[in-house]
Amino acid sequence: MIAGISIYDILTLTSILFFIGVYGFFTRENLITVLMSVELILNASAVNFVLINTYLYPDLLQGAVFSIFIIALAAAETALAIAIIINLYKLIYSVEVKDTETMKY
Amino acid sequence: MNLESFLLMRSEIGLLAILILLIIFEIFSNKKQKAAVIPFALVLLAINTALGFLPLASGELFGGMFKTNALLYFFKTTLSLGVLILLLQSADWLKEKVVDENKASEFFMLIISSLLGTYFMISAGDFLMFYLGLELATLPVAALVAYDTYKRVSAEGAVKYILSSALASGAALFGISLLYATTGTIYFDSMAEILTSSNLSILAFVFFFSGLAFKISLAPFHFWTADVYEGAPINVASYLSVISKGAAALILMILLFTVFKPLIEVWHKIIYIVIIATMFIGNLFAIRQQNLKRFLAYSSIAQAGFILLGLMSVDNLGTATIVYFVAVYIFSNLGAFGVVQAISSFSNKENINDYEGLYRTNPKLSLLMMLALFSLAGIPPLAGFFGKFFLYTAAASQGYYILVFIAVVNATISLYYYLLVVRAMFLRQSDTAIPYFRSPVYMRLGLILAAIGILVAGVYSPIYDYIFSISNTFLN
Amino acid sequence: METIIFYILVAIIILFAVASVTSRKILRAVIYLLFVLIGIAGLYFLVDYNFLAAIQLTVYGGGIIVLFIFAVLLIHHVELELEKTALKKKLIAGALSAAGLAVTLWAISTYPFPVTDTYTSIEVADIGLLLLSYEDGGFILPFEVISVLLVAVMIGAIVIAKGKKLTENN
Amino acid sequence: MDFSYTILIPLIPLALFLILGLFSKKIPASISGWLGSLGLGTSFALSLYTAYHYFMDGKLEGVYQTFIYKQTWLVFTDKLHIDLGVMVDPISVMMMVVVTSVSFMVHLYSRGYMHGDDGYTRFFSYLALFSFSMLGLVMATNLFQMYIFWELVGASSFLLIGYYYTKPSAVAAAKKAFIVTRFADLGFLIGILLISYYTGTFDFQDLTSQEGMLIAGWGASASFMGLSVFTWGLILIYMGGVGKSAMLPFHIWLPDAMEGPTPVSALIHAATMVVAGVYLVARLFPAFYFVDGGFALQVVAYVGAISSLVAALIAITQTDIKRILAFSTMSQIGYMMLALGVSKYEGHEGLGYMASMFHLFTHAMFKALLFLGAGSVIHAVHSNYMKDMGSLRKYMPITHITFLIAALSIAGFPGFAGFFSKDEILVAAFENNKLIYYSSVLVAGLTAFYMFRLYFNIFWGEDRKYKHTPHESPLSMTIPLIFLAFMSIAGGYIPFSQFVTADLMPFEAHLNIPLAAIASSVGIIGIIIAFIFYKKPSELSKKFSNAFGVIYTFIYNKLYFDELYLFVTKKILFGIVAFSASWFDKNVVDGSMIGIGNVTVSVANKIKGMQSGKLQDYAMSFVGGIVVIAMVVFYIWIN
Amino acid sequence: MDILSLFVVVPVLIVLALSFFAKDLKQARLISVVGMGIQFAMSINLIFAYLKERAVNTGIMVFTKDVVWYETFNIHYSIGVDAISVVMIALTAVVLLAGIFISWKIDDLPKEFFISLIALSSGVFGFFISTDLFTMFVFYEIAVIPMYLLIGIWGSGPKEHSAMKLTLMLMGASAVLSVGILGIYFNSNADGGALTFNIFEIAQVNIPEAAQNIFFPLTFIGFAVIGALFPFHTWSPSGHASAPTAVSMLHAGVLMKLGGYGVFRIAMYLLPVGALNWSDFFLVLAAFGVIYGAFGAIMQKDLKYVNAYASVSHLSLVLFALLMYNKTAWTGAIIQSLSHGLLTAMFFALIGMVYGRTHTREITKLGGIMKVLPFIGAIYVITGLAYLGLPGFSGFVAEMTIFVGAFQHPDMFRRILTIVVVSSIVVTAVYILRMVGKIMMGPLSNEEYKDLPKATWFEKTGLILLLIPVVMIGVLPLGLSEMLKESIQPFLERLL
Repeated sequence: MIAGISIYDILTLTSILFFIGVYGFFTRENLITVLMSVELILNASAVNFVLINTYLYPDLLQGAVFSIFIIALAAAETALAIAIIINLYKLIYSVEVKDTETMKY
Repeated sequence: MNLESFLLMRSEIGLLAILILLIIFEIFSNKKQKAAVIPFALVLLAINTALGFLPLASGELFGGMFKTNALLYFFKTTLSLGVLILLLQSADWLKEKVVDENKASEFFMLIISSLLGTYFMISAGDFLMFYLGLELATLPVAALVAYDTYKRVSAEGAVKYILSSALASGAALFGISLLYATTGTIYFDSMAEILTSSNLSILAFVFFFSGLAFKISLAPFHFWTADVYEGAPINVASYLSVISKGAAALILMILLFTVFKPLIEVWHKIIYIVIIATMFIGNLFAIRQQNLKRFLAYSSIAQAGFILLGLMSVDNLGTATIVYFVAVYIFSNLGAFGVVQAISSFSNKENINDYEGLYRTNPKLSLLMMLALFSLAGIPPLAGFFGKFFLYTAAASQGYYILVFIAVVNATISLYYYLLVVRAMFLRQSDTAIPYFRSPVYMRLGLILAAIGILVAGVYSPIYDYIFSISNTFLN
Repeated sequence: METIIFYILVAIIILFAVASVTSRKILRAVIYLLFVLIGIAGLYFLVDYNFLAAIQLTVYGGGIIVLFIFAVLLIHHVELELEKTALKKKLIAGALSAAGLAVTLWAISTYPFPVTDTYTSIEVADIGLLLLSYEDGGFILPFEVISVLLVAVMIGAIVIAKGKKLTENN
Repeated sequence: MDFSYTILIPLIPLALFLILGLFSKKIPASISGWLGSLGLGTSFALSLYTAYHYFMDGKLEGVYQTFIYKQTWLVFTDKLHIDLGVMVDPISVMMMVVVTSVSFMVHLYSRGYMHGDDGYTRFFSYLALFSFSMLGLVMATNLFQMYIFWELVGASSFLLIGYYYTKPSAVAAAKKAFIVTRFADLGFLIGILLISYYTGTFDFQDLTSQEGMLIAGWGASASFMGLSVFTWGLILIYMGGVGKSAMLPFHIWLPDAMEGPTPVSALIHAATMVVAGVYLVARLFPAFYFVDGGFALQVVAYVGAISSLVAALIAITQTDIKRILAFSTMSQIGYMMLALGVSKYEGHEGLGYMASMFHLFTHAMFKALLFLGAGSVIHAVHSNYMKDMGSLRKYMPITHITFLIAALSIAGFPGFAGFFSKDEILVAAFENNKLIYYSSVLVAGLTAFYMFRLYFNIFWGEDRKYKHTPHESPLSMTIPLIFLAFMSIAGGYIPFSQFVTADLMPFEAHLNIPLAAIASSVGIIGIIIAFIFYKKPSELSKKFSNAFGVIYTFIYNKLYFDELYLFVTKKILFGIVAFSASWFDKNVVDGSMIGIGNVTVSVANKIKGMQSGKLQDYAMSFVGGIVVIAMVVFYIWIN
Repeated sequence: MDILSLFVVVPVLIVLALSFFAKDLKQARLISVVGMGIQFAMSINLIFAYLKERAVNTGIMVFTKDVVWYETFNIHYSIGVDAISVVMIALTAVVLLAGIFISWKIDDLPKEFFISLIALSSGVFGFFISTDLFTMFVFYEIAVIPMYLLIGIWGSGPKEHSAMKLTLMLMGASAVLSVGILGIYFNSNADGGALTFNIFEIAQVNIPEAAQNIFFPLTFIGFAVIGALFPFHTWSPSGHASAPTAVSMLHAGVLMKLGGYGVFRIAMYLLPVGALNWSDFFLVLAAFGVIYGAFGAIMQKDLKYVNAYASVSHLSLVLFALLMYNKTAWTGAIIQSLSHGLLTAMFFALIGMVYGRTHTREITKLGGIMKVLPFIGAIYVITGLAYLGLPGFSGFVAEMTIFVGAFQHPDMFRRILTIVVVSSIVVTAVYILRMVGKIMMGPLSNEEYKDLPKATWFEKTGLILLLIPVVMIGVLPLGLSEMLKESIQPFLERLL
């Protein structure tokens, strides 16, 4: 509970964060930066869980625990994604988004 | 909690055991013994699948985080059987291409762990388990998509898959967090009681739905499908199209029928639109494909639209028809992918043009391919016909005749492109036809199993009747 | 006081988030991301979820960001500038994100959240117990699952990494 | 009295047809000709016996009785069913005699005429088929049976006209004959449907009975354009008769039908099949007479009169001897029609009816004779055209004499059969319709003229330079000629009014001397003119025809009927209707079906850009999908 | 095994025998001809068995059997026959046997050819014996789909396109049909019973009129497309033109009859009110189709196209008669189905024989064939005459029954339509005679045709097999028509 801050403010913040991540995902030209945008998206949800838990349903710790798992998962996902991106780099020496367009239509 | 109730997780424990055994095998085997992992893993999985035919009680574990019942158990067994067939079909590819690179056992581990994730996902009793299951089902597959490490398309496909699925799971997660905000619980059962229709819960549902729609490849969340299937090794594409799609469809159905039942008015409308969009998009794109993997990708998108028809009937009928169709679909698609796999590993050819004159050189493979495609198209007496017809029945039972009409129109369009492949194989003659070859024994076994499924699952009615009889186990 | 800190944190999070997704210098973007993550950890501290904040800092700051930096270093020179994104793409992306945000905010603002005054701070021990409890409300099963997941992902990452460097193809 | 044996009369030819048709390859020509002749001879003998039997004993209280033997063949509704059977009454007995006698003669004749032909056996099987069908027609017990055999005679006519099937003109003629009569039969069929719908029966007895629905109830029936539907039905039925009997305007097939072998022309297109229309009207005479005040009968009369006049005029100008005979046939059938048309029902009033039947009988004999004689001539000179003939009397005495007898008979020369029957017709016309009477007298003169034009041109005139010297035909061909010549004289002395009358009661008919004198003098004038023009080669006829100029050409070209029909069928039906139907089908109907497919494929090609291969586009559509769905749902939700 | 199921089982067994034992053409055709001979004998036996059974059994269907298939949907494998099915089965057996004789010399993939043909036939037989909507639909689709391979592999001309068009249009129609069937199914409990697919149980129920009005056109069109209803007939000309001989025979001869049969057995029987409400509309389409098909046939250059359009015309007549709701017209419709089936099969067989020898089907290029091929020529002329409705052949009986029946309708509009339809007999005569006259008669068009091989014994056998029933029906129709009428009665009662 943060004094003077309502749940609406919190949710607004996380929504903004989420959509900044989305925006980044849309616009970044580099696969690694795209992945970074995903981190923002995941974080938005993590914050949501924690603060909703605190603000609205403090009796049970479901939200908080959930966010722990999210963090762990984000780490795993990132690791794998980076491995895959590096794998691509090994093949084409590029991690540009526009170089992943050989398959289409 | 005693051992007996713990054994409710028998399927999962089995898979976990296989996983551990595989790791042990990998650690203690020398380079020459690596190839033995193929029969080893297959036997293990076969045993696990066979165990799946033993009955199992229903119940909950871990405070409701894990649920099992006859339907889920049946479904898991079906998935296990599907994976077994798929692995049989991949054995040849593994032997020739993967063992040399010393990553055959990893292939099995990844597949098994993904299957385990699938199990946990459909057995989940809360959103956390669901989410973890989803990710466990997804992430190893991303690695598998990139398995052809020397192929650019494979790497590209993996990138697209992992990033798209990250976005999708992010969106789903955001949706779950909003659901949590409106209900204060992550348990399905309690959420079903609390959830009411409100702007936020609807929005949360849409976010959440998009994550699952991504897995099932529903339009407009389907775009990754074709590229990833094309890039991935064939068996991985096959896995994506049958196992992960089927499981996602099942859990979507379970969630819609239980947790989101209060929102039924809303999601019926959403599903209605999505079905139409998915079928048309899948079919229209499939028409002009040349690469068979891509072709089957779009075909599987269209099929996903059909699966959703069953959702229009929120009762036993809908459940049973979806489960039945997914089971049938698994066999049909495995048949089709299996043939593509067999031919590709012999000749490296994956285009429809390359199949011209195939019947005259490889009649049995062509025949199986035709059966599989006709089953997908819904031609009797193959299983797919029954599956589709029952789905129409489910939708029609709620009066959605226009939707059924659109579906049958799409079934006709789909017949067109399936016939294009049949045309290439049977009608055309070619001097450069793929010469006769004899598939290895695993492949043949895999194909035969799929063929049996295609031929028997429809005409032999007890299968459906059994599914129907167990299909109310999660509905109240 | 808390309000002010909160707003400062909000400012940090949003500004650096925006910077992180717009900066054309890749390493800087990573660092901006780190600031965002730290800001979020600050939020956790603010609501007394210290344990979470710690995890946030260690896993994210210590793990993920380092991973990113390694990746960047492996692939690029530190000073490498990214290509400029086309304006049209930016506009479309911006419009779409804004529309999504608008819908989300509207939906949130119309929802009557209950106001609760109860407040409980949590201890690390509580979370630990929860994670290992197999009773109602326990999280032992997810805990096990995520361990499998981590193993699987690890295997996956290794397998991909150990693919031969092929020079003959592509 | 039992007449059930009459069923054998048609069945013998049927059996012949089956034997000869199925084993046409196996049976040698020498046998098949004899077999056919024998069979028809038996039928002929049976018919004669039947006639004797019936006309002697068939009366009950002075009225000829009708004997019917039938079997249900097909049931349509409770009331409507087709029976097959035989009906023995005066006209059917008479027709049996006509058909079997001419058929028998033609069989005998063909043995010589067709000698050495490839399809000898086939020919005889067709003849047998025709005889069977024709006998079935005349013995029909009901309208539908008649229609069945009506179609069968059409088909056998088709086969026989197209007998020389490698000759394109023969094939064309056969097709034309079939299609034109088929079109007329359409009227027949619709007429049957109409009549049977309102009366609930096909049966001749019910239809012609005074108490029957048709005659007793026409006044109460629905009407259409001022006429009772029954009248329409009868007119439509008559349309079938018009087609078969080659009346205007459906006569165009008859001249072309001469492409068939000459014996066929004699049998089918002179003596028997073409009079089916007359027979049909006679069969339904009470209905024609009573319904709607005999309106339909008026139609019959005028169609007959006009046809007979037009045909006679055309006959004058033709040069192909068989065509001349064909137009002559048409003209004479017109005579029979008009006789029926002017007839009344009871007693002496029904003179026209009797006369028509009488003329039918005598005409069958002399016209068959004319055709067979012409066949004999053609056989000798291998040409159909008068310009290739002349002075044949020297070479073919028997043919010459018999032909002369027939010509005199048809010209109505006193004492010959045609004189008597024609006289009765003229009397009937005179008593009932003066206009028709005058036209008939004119036709009588024209007939005499063109017949003798023909006669003189063939047997007199210039001696042509024949490649092979013509010689008299063999005995097999001359015997029938002699028999028919005999009949062409003797036939006139049969007291027909004792046998065949409209109301089935015999009456006394007397020669009307003044009218007979007028008619025969007109005929003799015609003969004399022909004598002057054609006895010796002269330019007179040419000058004469030139004097008529356009009119001559117009008539010579048969009033351009063929061209008109050709225009309607080729240009309008084929060129416009059928062509546009097939165009429409290919381009519009099929085009739209294929179009659906093409549109689908082109849409598929248009939207391929959606799958751009760009990861971020996919992401945008992903998020866009969420936003759009959410907005749509909220829109629905808010409303 | 009951007498009816054997009709499905025997073809399946033959297919299996063919796929396992047949090595070459000789073995394949031997197995097929023996198998289909058995089937033919069974069908003859069925006729007599039926007559015998009918004397003691007054049910609508006899030889009924009912096995639960899908319990939850109440789907049964329920079978039974009445006179209509019996004659259709006999027709199928005859045409099929003749077709196998005609295909005696098929050289490309013979085994597969016979397998596809016989597999198709099992669908047809199954369709005719089913009394369960679902089972019927299953068999219907089984009967349609092998056509794609049959035309596509063994056809001629633009075979791929034709095969695709045919398959898609027919399967599209069956898709529409499936909606209709579902509509019927879900309204089959209107009177409070259980949902059922059983035709005779549904017939006890009064489906609400609103539902009937929606589902009748779907069901009707679904079936009528295969019955060549204008404007959905265009698959037929190109499909038939491209198909190999035996397939054209079977398709035009038997498969297209499924349409009329389905309309009769399902659309009209189960949705009588809808049928009455829609009858005028479809009647006009059918009547138009009769005339239109006939005119379409006139201008065709390809013999098979002529015959295909002729089939459109003749089968529209079947639909026309069915829409008249009159016992006589219905009897006529069924006889017409039979008659057209036999005659069109003969025509296709003959065209195939001519084509096989001259390698052309262009009317303009052929001429005087009768001179060199007397047997084929003679049968061709006979078939032509029978086709245009000459008495003594089945066509006449059928057409007259239809015309008389249709004309009995008290409604003026329908009688006028009947007259319009009747006039098609003239157009039929025109195109038939044009075709016969041009190709069989006249001078020989090409000197090369002088030495064409004469008809072989198997060709003769095939033709005679078909000709015999044509003549039998034509000469002695009474037994057949009475037998049919008896079976039609219950269906008629439902409508009136």
